[in-house]
Amino acid sequence: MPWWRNKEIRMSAHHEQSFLSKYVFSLDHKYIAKQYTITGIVFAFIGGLFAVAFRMQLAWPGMNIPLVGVLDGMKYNMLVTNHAMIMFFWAAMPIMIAGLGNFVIPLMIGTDDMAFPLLNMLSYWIFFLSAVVLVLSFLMPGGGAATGWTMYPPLSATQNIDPDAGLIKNLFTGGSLLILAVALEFAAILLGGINFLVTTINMRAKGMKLMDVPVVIWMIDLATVDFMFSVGPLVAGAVMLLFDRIFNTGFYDPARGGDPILFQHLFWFFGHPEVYVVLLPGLGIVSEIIPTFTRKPLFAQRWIIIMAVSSAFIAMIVWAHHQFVAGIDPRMAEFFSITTIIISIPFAFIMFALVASFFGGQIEIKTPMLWALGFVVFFLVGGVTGIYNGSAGLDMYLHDTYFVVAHFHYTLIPIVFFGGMAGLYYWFPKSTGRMMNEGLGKLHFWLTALGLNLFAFPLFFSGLNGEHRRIFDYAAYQPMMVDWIINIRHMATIGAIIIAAAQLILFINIIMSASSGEKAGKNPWKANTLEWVADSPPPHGNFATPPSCYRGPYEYSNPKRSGSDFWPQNEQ
Amino acid sequence: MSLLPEAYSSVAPEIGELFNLIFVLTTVWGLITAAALFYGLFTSLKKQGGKAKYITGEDWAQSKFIWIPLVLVVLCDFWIDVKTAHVWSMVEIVSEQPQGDYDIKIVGRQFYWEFVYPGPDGKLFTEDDVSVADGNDGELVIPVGKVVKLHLTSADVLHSFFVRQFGFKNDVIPGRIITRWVQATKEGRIELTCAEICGPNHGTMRNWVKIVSQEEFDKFVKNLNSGEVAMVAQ
Amino acid sequence: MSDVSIERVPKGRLGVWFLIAGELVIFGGFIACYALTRFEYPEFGSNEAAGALNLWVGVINTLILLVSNWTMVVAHEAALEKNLGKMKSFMWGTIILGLVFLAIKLGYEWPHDIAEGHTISSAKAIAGAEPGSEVMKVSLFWNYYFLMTGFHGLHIVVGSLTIFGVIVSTSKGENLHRVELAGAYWHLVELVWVILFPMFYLIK
Amino acid sequence: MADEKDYHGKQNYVMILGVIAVLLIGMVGISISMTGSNKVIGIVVLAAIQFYFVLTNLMHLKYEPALVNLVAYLSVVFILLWFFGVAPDTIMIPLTITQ
Repeated sequence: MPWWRNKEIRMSAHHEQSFLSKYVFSLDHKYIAKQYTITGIVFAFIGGLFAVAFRMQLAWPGMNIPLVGVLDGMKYNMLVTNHAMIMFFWAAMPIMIAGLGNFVIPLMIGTDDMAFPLLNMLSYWIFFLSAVVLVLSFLMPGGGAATGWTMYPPLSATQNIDPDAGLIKNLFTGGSLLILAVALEFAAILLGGINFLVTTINMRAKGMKLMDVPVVIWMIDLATVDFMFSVGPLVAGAVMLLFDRIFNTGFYDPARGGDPILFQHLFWFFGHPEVYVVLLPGLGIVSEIIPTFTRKPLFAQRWIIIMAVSSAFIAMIVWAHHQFVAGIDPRMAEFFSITTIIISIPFAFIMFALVASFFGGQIEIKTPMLWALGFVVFFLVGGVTGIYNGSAGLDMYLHDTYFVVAHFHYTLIPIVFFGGMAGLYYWFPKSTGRMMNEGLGKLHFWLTALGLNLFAFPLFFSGLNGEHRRIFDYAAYQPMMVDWIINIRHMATIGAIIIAAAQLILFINIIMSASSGEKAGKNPWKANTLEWVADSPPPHGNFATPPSCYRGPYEYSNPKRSGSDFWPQNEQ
Repeated sequence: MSLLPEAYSSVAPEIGELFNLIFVLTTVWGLITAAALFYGLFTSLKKQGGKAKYITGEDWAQSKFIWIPLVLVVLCDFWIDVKTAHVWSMVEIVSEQPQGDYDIKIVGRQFYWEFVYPGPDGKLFTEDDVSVADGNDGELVIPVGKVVKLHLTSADVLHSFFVRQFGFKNDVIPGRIITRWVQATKEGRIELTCAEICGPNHGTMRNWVKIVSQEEFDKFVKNLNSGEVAMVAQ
Repeated sequence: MSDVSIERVPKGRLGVWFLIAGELVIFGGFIACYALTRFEYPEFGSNEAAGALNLWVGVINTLILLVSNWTMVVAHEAALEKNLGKMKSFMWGTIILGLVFLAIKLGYEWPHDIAEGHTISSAKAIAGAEPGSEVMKVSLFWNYYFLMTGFHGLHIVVGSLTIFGVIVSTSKGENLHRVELAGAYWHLVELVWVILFPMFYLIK
Repeated sequence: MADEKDYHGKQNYVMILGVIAVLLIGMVGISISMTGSNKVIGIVVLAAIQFYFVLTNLMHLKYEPALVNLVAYLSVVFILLWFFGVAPDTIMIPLTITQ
């Protein structure tokens, strides 16, 4: 039988692996996690450069931007579209779901690998294929898709399309290939998600009850469930959009009885849960880190999980708040406005609980904790500004203005960037066996935080003044050319540049620490969860002897425990 | 000073009130949470030989500190919901819209706005409608103080009819006619923009709304019907 | 570290059920879109659209698919009895019936429709037609018809390949549980068809 | 899988298929004889029963634990949610074409 079928061979730490089967077509969840994360970081950098490019165009219209040249409307739209696409589907998803999940789930539930290692490898290589298709889509005649990341038809169904050109020629256009790439990416994450859920349900260490499962794994699995149940309509809608492009069908063409609004519903039924798909793992990371560095239990852990479950469900019935002004039925809009405001309740609870976790602790602000604090503070800003957009009556005015841009950058950057960085600095010792440099890490944090606020906060005000999105040159709009708004554009651009530049520190830090950082023991942070029982880096097969679990993950400073202030899950 | 632009329509002040309500509530809550966070952070930093308290937050004595604020948050949400429903239904729900004094059809096109006024018969959606497109004196002219029904539609892709000072926007969608209403409260010349990405020249798709007195408006309509404004072919 | 969870679900079965749920949502998206459009346009029931489909061929195809599902469950029972010969022959029967279904759909129905000028790329059919006219809506019906039956056919191909893979991998009598997993996927095809068939053939 | 054998009870598949076939014939009969909305309703109801039968009996959902049932039915529930969320503004708004 093939070698991967044989659990004994697969899991024995000593069996010989060829270079290919160890690093390229690896079945080991840790290597697959690294593959996903590195791919994600590379694409995040590309997307970030796109953002810097069009921010420079906004601040200094008509300037000759390095590597891109002078932008026109088409190129600008293309950069905006693909910035969002890359950041969501090729940076946030692989890092927050696939990379994080693949690394922590088997380690934290004390098992040797994923339930279906082959499926896991397949998932990564499908994802890689999707990334290749994405890059191809930039090189097509007429350039990449320039329809906004929401791909609203009829524009997206007709751009760069010649109805008489035939299937192949229309398939090899930016828009079609982008849709194809997104569909492939969904397939990859779906396979990975099945793997996560089965692993968590079936392969937990002996004695680990559901409430002993660390919150981060709850969050990742909830995110996966949301993804699995919401992605279907968009896959259907994307196929229909692709057919509109290559087969000249009329699903979204009003002249033929099709309906553009249909696509918006298909898109946002996925598109809104998608936000929670990346948000929940970020919250999970933070709720791992805060107990570790405050040395006290997570406040109301059980209720945090319950609230997360309820928010994951409510997230499925708020999608149309992205369409308040899209001409949907006003009565439905009122319903969706109410559900949207309701969803603030579970997240208010979780934020309060995280804050309450600080009180009476022994807080040690190491780099991961610093990033976690950044997450909590800045996500607070993003969270409260969500109310403005959730209220239909006000969204009539704010929709598609820079207020929305500022809002979702204040949510997504803390979630994906700060949360992800917290996780990176927290689990880097486990995955490489070496500590990261504290000083560089803190510098990285402060520069990024400065960049974020310089970039996003002023945009609230220009947005409130009615500055609308996706305009590549405001020269035509006299009310938008007053001095203070121009200054805001400059500030935002400088902030974006600072964020991009600050990441060089991260690269230096990773390379330095991975090669010559100080050795990390098994448990550098004195944490409870099971991954710290394994060696760092964990060998192939993770644990010498399968650990068994005796208590919840956050038993810090438990008076019953004499001696140390932490009580690993696997100790009697 | 208000963060929102000057109000030119009867609904804009209502939207401004809604904004102020949400602004106050969210700012207060955000500040309270942040203050609590930093207080908790700085009062419980690591001390030599200190020991953290073992607080699980499972029993009421501890968890009331977040349950009670949560209930208050729910009340605030309810407040916002009520106010939102009021503003929203006033602007959007057709059955609650006031009677219109004048009808104008607005067609979004790549990349300009076309305004269709009723012809001599004074009714819209008839043969003799007069179409005024961008280019030749193509501004949207409406009378001050009158309820004007805007019938929004598109000829090609999605656009979005957005006048900042009116306080609302609405996508214009091919295949549908969406009716909104506006009652201008003062005369002036304000900007009309497209707020939904509609192609490469989306950035240049703009026009003006000219709010004029009733007399001027009547004159304008007379010119239209006498054909002094060039008709634009379909 | 057992492969069986506290809920006593083997991991393979759990994975297949998650996969089925995902597939159901995708098909559900198509079906919901079609249903919404169908309710909007009575034209879909006209003799040019749904009326033009050959009801009886559809019925025959449905019965074929039904029988193929029966052979699959019998194969599963045989697998439980470790009766390899019976199991294998019935799985082959399933594959063959699936291919017959495809042959009828691709070999007879589609060419027949296309010969009548109903193609997925409706450029010819709607040439010069009035926007929003009946011709246009009829062409939209055919877009949906070819899209969804094609997607369903794709799943029949995948299911057949899966069953073939199971036949190969169970040839020596090991991992027999895969028979039921492949079966569950095959029943998904039937599950979708019991919705597609009335939608296209019966509601005229 | 050790517990594979005692996982399912025996069931009479011929009868199940008979039921589905009868429902099929019923649907065809309705579509030929009836007209208008009762036709649609009747067909939809019968199709739903068929759907349920295939799901529970052929796919052995009735032997699966609550978790699997939840997963299977949630997918249907969410699609219905989507359908009824969208229905008001696709069905009830007539399309008018502007050239």
